[in-house]
Amino acid sequence: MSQEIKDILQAADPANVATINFGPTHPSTHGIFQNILKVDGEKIISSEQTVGYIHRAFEKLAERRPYNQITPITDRLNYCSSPINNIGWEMTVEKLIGVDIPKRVQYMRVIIMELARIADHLICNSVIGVDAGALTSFFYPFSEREKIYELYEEMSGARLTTNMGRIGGFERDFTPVFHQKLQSFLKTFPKAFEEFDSMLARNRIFMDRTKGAGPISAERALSYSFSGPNLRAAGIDYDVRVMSPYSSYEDFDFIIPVGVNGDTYDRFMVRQEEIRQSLRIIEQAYKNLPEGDYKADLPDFYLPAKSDVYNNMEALIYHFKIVMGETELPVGEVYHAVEGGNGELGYYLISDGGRTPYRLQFRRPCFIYYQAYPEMIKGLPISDAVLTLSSINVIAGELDA
Amino acid sequence: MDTALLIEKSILVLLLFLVSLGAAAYMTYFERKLAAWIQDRVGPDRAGPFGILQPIADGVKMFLKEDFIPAKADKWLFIIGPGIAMFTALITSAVIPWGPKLHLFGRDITLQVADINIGILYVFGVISIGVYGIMIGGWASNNKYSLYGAIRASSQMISYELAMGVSAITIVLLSGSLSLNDIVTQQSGVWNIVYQPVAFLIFFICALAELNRAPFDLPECESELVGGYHTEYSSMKLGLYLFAEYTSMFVSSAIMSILFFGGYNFPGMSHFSGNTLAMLGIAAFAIKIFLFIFVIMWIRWTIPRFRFDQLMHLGWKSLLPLSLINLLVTGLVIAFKNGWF
Amino acid sequence: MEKQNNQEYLTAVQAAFGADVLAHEEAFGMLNIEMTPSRIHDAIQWLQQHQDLSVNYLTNIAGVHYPESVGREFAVVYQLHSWKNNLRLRIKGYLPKENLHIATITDLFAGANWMERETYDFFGIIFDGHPDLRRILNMDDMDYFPMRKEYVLEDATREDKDDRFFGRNNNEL
Amino acid sequence: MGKIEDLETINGEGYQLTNLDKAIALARANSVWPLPFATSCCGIEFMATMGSAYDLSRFGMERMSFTPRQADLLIVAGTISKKLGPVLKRVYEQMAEPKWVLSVGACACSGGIFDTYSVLQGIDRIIPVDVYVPGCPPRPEQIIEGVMNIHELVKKESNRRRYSEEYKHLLGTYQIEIDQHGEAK
Repeated sequence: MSQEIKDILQAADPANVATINFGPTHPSTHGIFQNILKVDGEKIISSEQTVGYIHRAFEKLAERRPYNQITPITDRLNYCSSPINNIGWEMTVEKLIGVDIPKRVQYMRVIIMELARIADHLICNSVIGVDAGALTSFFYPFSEREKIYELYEEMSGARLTTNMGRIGGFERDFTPVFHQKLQSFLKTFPKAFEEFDSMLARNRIFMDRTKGAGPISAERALSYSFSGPNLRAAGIDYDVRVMSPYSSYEDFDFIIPVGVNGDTYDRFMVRQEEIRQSLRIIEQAYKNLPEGDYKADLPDFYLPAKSDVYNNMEALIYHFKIVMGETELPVGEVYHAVEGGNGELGYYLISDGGRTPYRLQFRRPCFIYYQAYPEMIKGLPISDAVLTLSSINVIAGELDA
Repeated sequence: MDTALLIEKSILVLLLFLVSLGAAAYMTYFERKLAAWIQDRVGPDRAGPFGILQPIADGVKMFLKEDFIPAKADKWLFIIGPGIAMFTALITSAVIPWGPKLHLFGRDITLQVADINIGILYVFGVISIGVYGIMIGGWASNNKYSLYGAIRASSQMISYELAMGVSAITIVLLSGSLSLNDIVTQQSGVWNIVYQPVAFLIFFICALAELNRAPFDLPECESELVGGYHTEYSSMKLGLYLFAEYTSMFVSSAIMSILFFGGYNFPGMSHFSGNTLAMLGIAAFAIKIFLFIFVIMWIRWTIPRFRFDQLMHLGWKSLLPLSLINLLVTGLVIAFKNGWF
Repeated sequence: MEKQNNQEYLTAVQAAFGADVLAHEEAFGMLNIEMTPSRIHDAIQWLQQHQDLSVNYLTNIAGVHYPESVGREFAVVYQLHSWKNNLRLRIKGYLPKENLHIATITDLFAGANWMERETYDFFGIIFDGHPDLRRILNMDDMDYFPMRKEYVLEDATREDKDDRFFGRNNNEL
Repeated sequence: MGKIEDLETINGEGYQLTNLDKAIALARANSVWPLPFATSCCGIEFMATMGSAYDLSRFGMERMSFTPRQADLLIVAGTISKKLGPVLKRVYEQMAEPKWVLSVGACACSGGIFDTYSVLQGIDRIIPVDVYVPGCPPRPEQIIEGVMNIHELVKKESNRRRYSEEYKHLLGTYQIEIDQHGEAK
């Protein structure tokens, strides 16, 4: 906190303090959460958050559902990048049952997850633009996002909540149309993305607006257990993909962009650079995509093909066992983390061998770092609070579980 | 004052009123289409062919929407606010010379409601009343967001009127008259923009701020203040605010064309005379106005908005000194030319 | 390599806290240490400040309800991460249902604030010394702790669903 | 034709009035300003609907009113929890008549897959809904279809409906009272 801001805070006369209800349905919250701001003029003196407006009891729900039916719940955590959540959950179960996943599946997962990361960051950054007043910056990336949705549709049939992947692999292989669309995406996306980038990244007004808005120091970010782009914007290069690689991330060459001040501009730029790095990863993974099966040999967990179920006794038994949740599971506690759109998305699973998890806790990065928001906006104008909120990318579904 | 003049002026006033309102209504349509074009979309196209009935649909809907006055609002001020905004936006156009003299029914008709010799002063006077509409409306709503919008609007307008006024004075220095008609007539050769590019830039930026248009749309910025000063307004009261905004945009485009781009003058106008000249003059003026409106909208859909302190910073620390220096330089040059030293 | 690290951590913690380390196991490559609940705060503080062990990151805090194990019905699980050694560590404390008190670690990690509030909200575990222990996700006037096993998933007061038709019996659970 | 009595009664609508009604309804249908009450996943699909590929602006709906006073259509997209229910009801009450409600997504329609202690099982328990759009989340095409159904409703609606006893009764069933000015208390 600079001396200037400290002076302002001290000078605040209680008679001049106004209370503003910032949310739950304020246009800039993009989701539903409430901030009660105490302001002196335009300067924020303190704020109080209320969350839980779309609490949906994911963890309780997960205790009632067989493992393969939990994937749809994970979709709705961070719905901007649901495939990462799906695949993260599947990898947690795979870790519990201890299975080797074919290299091809791992590479396919990397491609899908990085596509999801691009989609996630595009939403966040375009919304920063909207909150800064540049409405057009929302429409360009959204046209590109539609192409990612089309790729999802090829893989799963759904656009947003994809329920993509199965325990042990994918529901289907990359289709010819997927190949074609991915190739054209890789060709056209960089140009469109740089167009978007040139709209904001070096725009004088945008830079003035975002620099110094909602800064957080590396120490505080660490103490608040930040993760993902927000932590990296503060200058710490912690990335689960590198720290504890999963799904063959160690095979790929990419850099972790870091910021310096942890302010809105750094967060924006870190996300922009991560999109470029994700593209690089996709290109590498796609170029080196190994031959092989699109699923692991895992009859206990992977549903057999429908035609087999009708004609083959063994397949029918497996089908029955999987659907009825009769599969035997190891007892144990697993923690598995993936680098979600917003940071370390962890699954802490306690299995008692039953058909449903005994306890499943989601480590939701949004929930953990959103508590730092009052500290980040203290002493700043309301306009900066708006930008800070959109730049830390709080996704209500992930926040409230 | 003879009866014919009275009739002539009445018709002119009525015409002007309708043109301003019609222009404002269709500017909303144009803005939506332009935004759609910039954003790679289609824009309104369901209401009538190409959606040209869209403004009418909006208008009818707003007229018949429930008229709502919040329980704790100051009722009278709440009603007066939009009225003031609309009134001031409309009466500014009274001093604008819309074209050369028209010769009809054996009379020379001046296409100007009132050629008062202090035209510029009148314009500034009226514009500075305009802010009261927003201030009163925002305050009377008894809503914090509205109040913030009102405060922002008033301080923004006061700050930018200074630089705007100073840059207009340079034009007055050049032409030696406060009458808008004189200023236009003097530009029949070279337009003022050639002598005063800096003053034009300052004036244009300030005009954006006065109009509450992006990047200076802080009084109503959606992402921070929900609706700003008109958060609590519904139905036609909101409609009046929106109308006022677009009408002011129309009028200030006209004023900018008059002060810097020769008003109804156009290159090669010496080849024409009489009513042809008048018609072409009106057309040239309309085209200039249209281009200004286009640029203003273009800016809105491209650039992010300022933060409040940055806005103040720009107004007081950059534009005002710059306009003062410009005024000083202009004054010195004119003094040298007149051989006062 | 990782295994050895786990062993080193365990040895160090055992050396420092001796009898307070009640049990330990290694599950899926991750070290689990069960400790006396009252000593967990000190242990985490010690781990955080230790030069070599340097456990600098709080991953999450989870509550677990074991209604059947008498005297240790509730568990509080702290998952920690040492970036220096890239090692994850789990510290557990079991609480009896009569005395759900444990010391807060908000003084060590600012991020623990909401994690503890969430655990309180779901399980009713009281973190002593927490600056603002209120419900966070649920409504303030909720009168039970929904993640405890005895409470049903659905709204218990709803009448449009007859549990018998869904093959369920609320009394059993 | 032939029902002269209707022209003279106070409650009936004459020929001119009916046509005026139609014109007004047509105008209203072409200028439905939405208030997006987007809470979760469906909100992102609603954003996609606003985007260039689907473009709600064709219907004159790109002017979003985040303040309830100016909105005609409340688009509830996403899960509404019990904690949020009162907020939603308040937003609905603050909207000026005539107003319509579009419930987007399984959660808003019925609670969806979240049959849990914290989720409101359908927003029609607290506010009246005009059109339901199923799906989890619905595709933008579905949302547009829902919007077009709203347009149809708006076109058919009589100008007098909002003053009728039936309407008051409908709101009464949701404990929303109207005073004589037609304002929700």
